[in-house]
Amino acid sequence: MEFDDTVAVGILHSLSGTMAISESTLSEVEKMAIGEINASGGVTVDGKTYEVTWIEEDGASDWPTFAEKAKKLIDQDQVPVVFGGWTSASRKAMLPVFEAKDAFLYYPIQYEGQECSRNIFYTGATPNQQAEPAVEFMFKESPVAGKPFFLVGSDYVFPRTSNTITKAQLASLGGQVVGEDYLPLGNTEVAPIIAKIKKALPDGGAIINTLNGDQNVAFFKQMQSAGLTPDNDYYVMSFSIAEVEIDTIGPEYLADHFAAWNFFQAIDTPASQKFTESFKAMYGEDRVTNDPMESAYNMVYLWKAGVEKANSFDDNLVREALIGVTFDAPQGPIEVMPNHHISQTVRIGQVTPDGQFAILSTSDGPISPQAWNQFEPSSKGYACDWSDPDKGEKYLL
Amino acid sequence: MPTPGSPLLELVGISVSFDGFLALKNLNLQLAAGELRAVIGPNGAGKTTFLDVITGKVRPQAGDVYFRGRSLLGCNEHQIARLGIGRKFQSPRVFEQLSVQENLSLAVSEPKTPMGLLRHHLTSTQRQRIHHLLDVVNLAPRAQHRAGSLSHGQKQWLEIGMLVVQAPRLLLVDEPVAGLSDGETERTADLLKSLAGDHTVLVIEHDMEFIRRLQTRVTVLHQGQVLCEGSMDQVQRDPRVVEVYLGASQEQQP
Amino acid sequence: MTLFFESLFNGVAIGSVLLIAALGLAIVFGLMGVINLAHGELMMLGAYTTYVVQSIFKLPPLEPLFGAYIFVAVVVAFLVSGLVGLLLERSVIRRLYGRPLETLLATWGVSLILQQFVRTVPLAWSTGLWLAALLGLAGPPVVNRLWGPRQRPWLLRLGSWAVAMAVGVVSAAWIRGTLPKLARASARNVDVTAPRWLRGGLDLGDWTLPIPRLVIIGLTILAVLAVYWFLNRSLWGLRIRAVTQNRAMGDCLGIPTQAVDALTFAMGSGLAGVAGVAVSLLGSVGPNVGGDYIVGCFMVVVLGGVGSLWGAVVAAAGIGVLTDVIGAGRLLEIWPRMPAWLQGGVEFFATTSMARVLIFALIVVVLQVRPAGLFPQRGRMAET
Amino acid sequence: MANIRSRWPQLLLGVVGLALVVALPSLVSPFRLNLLGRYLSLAIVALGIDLIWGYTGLLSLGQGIFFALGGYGTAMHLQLNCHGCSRAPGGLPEFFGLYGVQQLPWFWEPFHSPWFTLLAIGLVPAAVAGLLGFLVFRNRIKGVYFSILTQAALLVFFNFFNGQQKLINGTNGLKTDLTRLLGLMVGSDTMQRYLFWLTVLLALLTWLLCRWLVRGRFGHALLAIRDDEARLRCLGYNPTPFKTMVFALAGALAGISGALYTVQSGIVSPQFMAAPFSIEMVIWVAVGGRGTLWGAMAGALVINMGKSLISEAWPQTWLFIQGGLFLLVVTTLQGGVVGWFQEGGPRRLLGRLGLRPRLSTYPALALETRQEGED
Repeated sequence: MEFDDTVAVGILHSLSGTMAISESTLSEVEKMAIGEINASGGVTVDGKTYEVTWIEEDGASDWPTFAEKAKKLIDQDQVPVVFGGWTSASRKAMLPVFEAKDAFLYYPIQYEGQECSRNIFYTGATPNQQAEPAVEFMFKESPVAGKPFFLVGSDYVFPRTSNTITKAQLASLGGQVVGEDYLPLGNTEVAPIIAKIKKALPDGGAIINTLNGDQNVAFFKQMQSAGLTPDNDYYVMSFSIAEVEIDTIGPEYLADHFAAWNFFQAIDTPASQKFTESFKAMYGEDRVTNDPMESAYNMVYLWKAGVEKANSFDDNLVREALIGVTFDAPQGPIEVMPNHHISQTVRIGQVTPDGQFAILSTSDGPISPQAWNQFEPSSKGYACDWSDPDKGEKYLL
Repeated sequence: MPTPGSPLLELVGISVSFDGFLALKNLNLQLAAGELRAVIGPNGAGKTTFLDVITGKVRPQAGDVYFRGRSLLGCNEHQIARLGIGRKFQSPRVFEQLSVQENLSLAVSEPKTPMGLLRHHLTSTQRQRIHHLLDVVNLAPRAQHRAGSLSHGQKQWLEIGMLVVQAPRLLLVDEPVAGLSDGETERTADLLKSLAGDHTVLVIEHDMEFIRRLQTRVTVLHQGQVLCEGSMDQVQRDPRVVEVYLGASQEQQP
Repeated sequence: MTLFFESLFNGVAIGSVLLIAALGLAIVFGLMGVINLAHGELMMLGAYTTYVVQSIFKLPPLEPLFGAYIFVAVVVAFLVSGLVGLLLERSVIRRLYGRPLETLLATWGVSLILQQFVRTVPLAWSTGLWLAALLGLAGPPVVNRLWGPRQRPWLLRLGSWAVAMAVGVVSAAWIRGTLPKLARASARNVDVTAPRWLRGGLDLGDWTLPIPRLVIIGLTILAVLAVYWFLNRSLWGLRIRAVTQNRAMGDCLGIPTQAVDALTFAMGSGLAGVAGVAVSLLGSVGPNVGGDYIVGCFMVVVLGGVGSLWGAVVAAAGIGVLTDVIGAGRLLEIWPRMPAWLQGGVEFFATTSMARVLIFALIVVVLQVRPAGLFPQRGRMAET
Repeated sequence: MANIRSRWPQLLLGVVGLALVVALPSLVSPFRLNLLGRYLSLAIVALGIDLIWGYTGLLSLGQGIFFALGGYGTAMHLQLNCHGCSRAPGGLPEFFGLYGVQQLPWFWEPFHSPWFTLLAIGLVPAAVAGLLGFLVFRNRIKGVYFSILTQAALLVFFNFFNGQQKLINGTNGLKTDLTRLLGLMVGSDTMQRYLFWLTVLLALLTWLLCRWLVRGRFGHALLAIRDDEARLRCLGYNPTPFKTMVFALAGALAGISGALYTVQSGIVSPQFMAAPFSIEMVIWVAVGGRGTLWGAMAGALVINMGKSLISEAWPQTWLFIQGGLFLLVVTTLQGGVVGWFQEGGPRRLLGRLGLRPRLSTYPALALETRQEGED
């Protein structure tokens, strides 16, 4: 294929360190999407076709490094866009860099919300697109409906904030939270937490789990051996466990527990199957796809659509053009909303013994994202709208 | 305050044991001010342990050590050193990365605190002492050389120099002539003799010729106890000494 | 009363993981004065070994025996980590005896390399590699013992290395073929699934004892007894103790001190491998698993006193119980009518992370009273 | 007086260096300049490590604590005095809003004052180091024990800062890029240029301070502690205050270094207290040459540059390279690179390669000892 020119985008995930396990899959998917875009004619701007190439940097699971590498991609390599990040901490570290330099970051992970930067485009779920429906499901429809809740998470910002919201939500639903605990990052001794859960939920209940990476393994293994299993009415709803994680934890430990996502590999639509098949063809038959990967895949396509709509690579033009762009994603149709988040479909899945999810419920069509949470008192009544200069980051509805 | 005539150093009933092995047993010893005393004894007699007790490195299980009438038990090594007890170790221990002069200036410095070293320069008296000592121990030409580059004998002397430059009341000298040539041994003996009087000197040594040259009172240690005391001739004639010493030396000396 | 036993059990359970992880470290540190910062990575190798053994036991001919794979894994992990330890001692540590700080830094370098090694070398190939190294090293002595000394030792050595390489390559290729999961290098964690009998809990009325914890406690007791027996009752143990106390004298008495060093280090490393099997039952297995445990191990060694097996046992149990009592907020249950100001403080520390902070502070306090640990070794050489 | 002639090259070097420093911001891109400034600030912590390890023989694996404390102090001040930043209710720094904190934690209060902050950057780390050091050294804990304890202390601080979201924003850390200092945005190119110069100046001053310390009798006492502490005690020295003081000083230097590093990288986070970072600091010194001040500084600069460049090109290989460097330096290059040059390494290497006849005659040896005597 002949291109008139090339455009290099920035990819910034952890390729080394603890987060490399998860983040490297995003980098793989983004490269796959770029390959697909090139195969179908690249990006067209002003009648010229551009081949998309990439400059990849390693965030090394270290937040300051993310900030440094973001500076490098913007200043040194002058990329028009950066796809990157996973942890909230890495996003928070990069945010001032992108704001100071008025550049644009595309961030693919479901997160705690309470943020709405002009210089970030969020393609993951906000709490009302994942956590809130999940908690509502546990409280109303799950096998432990009506029973008390225990919240457990890793000790950093996403679990803490997410649990603050969950507590506010359960209070308004009339549910009961009987305890919460946080495991420091890098610590896998979960025995004290399990002892607390056992004490707080003597007759079973719902456990909302926002543990991170490796810690899930220890948690589920020891939950099972302590007898806190679905058979005994202990059901865990996890916000960070997708197909990739099941693969490394082992379905034996996870079977019958729940997760909430926008995308599951098990979604039975042509777009979804094509996505999974392309990925397997490129990276190996035994690989699986999951929600963060789908989200990363979407954001590359949304960027292309935004650029072509703006007819320019310029950040500020793309930023405006992006709002209202739609894409037929593997999860179903999505649309970019004025608050730099996207509307998405919400699904609840239950882990099956073969390491996949059985989809139990699907929302009626895409749900609009709320950057500012409506259960949390400090942000209640606020919204974000970048299409209107008078509203911006945070305005009262 | 020590009364005149009372001993400078007094060990009373010292016992030390390591894991059940009694290194010192009820050891008693007195040293008068200005005295030069030699201590001999076969290997394992407890000579070095006895110095360790005085300098605070080893705490005895029983007994007490008095220096100028004051108990040393409970004092740290550096406190004891500051009271005026200097020690030369068995194998020469000098600071090999420092030059000869730097070794001596560390020893002569006063007060020996971080701020003392940073704030005060060496006084002219202190510098004179260093120069004098460099001449005495014959190291003036090598003053700027690293101590590590000195020969064994020169290190021995440097260490003695470091002791003397502090002007301690009591010098504890552990095997000062081990590995020295005859000439050097002779000079060392003369040096120690010249120090006695102004200082009190306690010498531990294996070399009988050297001890004889010191012409002084000798204490024989055996199995952690004082076996006998007297002049070299007296001691050598004592049958007990002959028995333990010669007997032991036949077995143990290589 | 249940509270007391539950707390005790939890504490002992946490402590036993610490102890089994720290045991090898304590031996190497206590006997050789070597701080091995790659100890955690040797554990990681043990955990990966468990994964490989488990994967092989999932294949049809062995599948009925799956429930027993863990026993095989313990032995193989001991051999693999011991072998790596042996190579490490021969190549690096040996040059650094008497320079503990340098050893510490060098072993940190080794730990980085081992971490990156499991990320970049597919498990199939590394399995082949360790197998080949094991056969190549063990071949000549075994042949000599079975059929008497050979006439041309170099030929034997050459032959055994050739056979070893062939076996290594063939087995690596076979694993690549039959277990595609092991064929590709990956920075991702792997799933070690305990056999079914090891996954549940033992029900005692309203109290459940997790079986993996019981097994680890058992394994730890066994390991401690084995180490005790080895050091105090066997010939090599006698030699090790002799060399520890006086190396020069040991040399003079004809004790092969170099072999003693190598053996001690290999044994400590092998124990790390066994610890790796144990932790794979509890948590994740990945390149970073070593880092999670190493500082805890050091705390046990420092608190217990160098070279004291008994000290390590008490320290591990103590830290374990404290972790549980503080971290799970049990103080409030033990003493429900605590004054309010104290209650605030207790709650502040009643999280796992703050419990760690407090325990470290306590260790520093203990060291003020007993600088050489709880059970220091006494002796003439104690302080120089 | 004959020395003046031999000083010419040094003087020339100084002038060229100064010109380079002044001109550098217009020669390289802001990004590279920023990197250089950050690495230069790391040279300051390296100097501190050289003091305690290279000269005094105390291997601290916990310098990250003091480094981060300096960084946090700066960032707290900047966050409090951030005019025009978005704020949480009550005018608190924004992140407090995430956790519903209404009241500024007490220990933030004094950081409103710039003078207090400037003092705290050095004194808080020094006080923490001094206290920890005193407790440890008093009991004659040294060698690997000391290293392990510092590493454990590091872990404790890491846990504490990571876990205390409501007090200090936990894992996320504190950001400075969008804050203002003296009316300029900290992340702006102009401010970064000033910060670069400030870093050069402070690095130079630190170097002079360390040089003054190690050349005098104080430095000799440190070497004596390293080589034979028991002997020094018997000379009437108490090593504890020396060690405590030098450890506290190294802590202060780490704090200053952390403060400079934070404003130039735009964020301070508990990651600064992660174990690997603190051990890396030791490698810089080891590779550069411990016991030589230049070596420590050069090691920090060169290794970090190398890390940046290598990880841009091959992100996966850095750990291998780092591990290898460790082994190489520890097993064969004990004096580090600078030490290797000083000990005549290049000549030996050439000799070994057969490129130059070996000089092992008496005049050569004499020459060598004389050189030793001179420096």
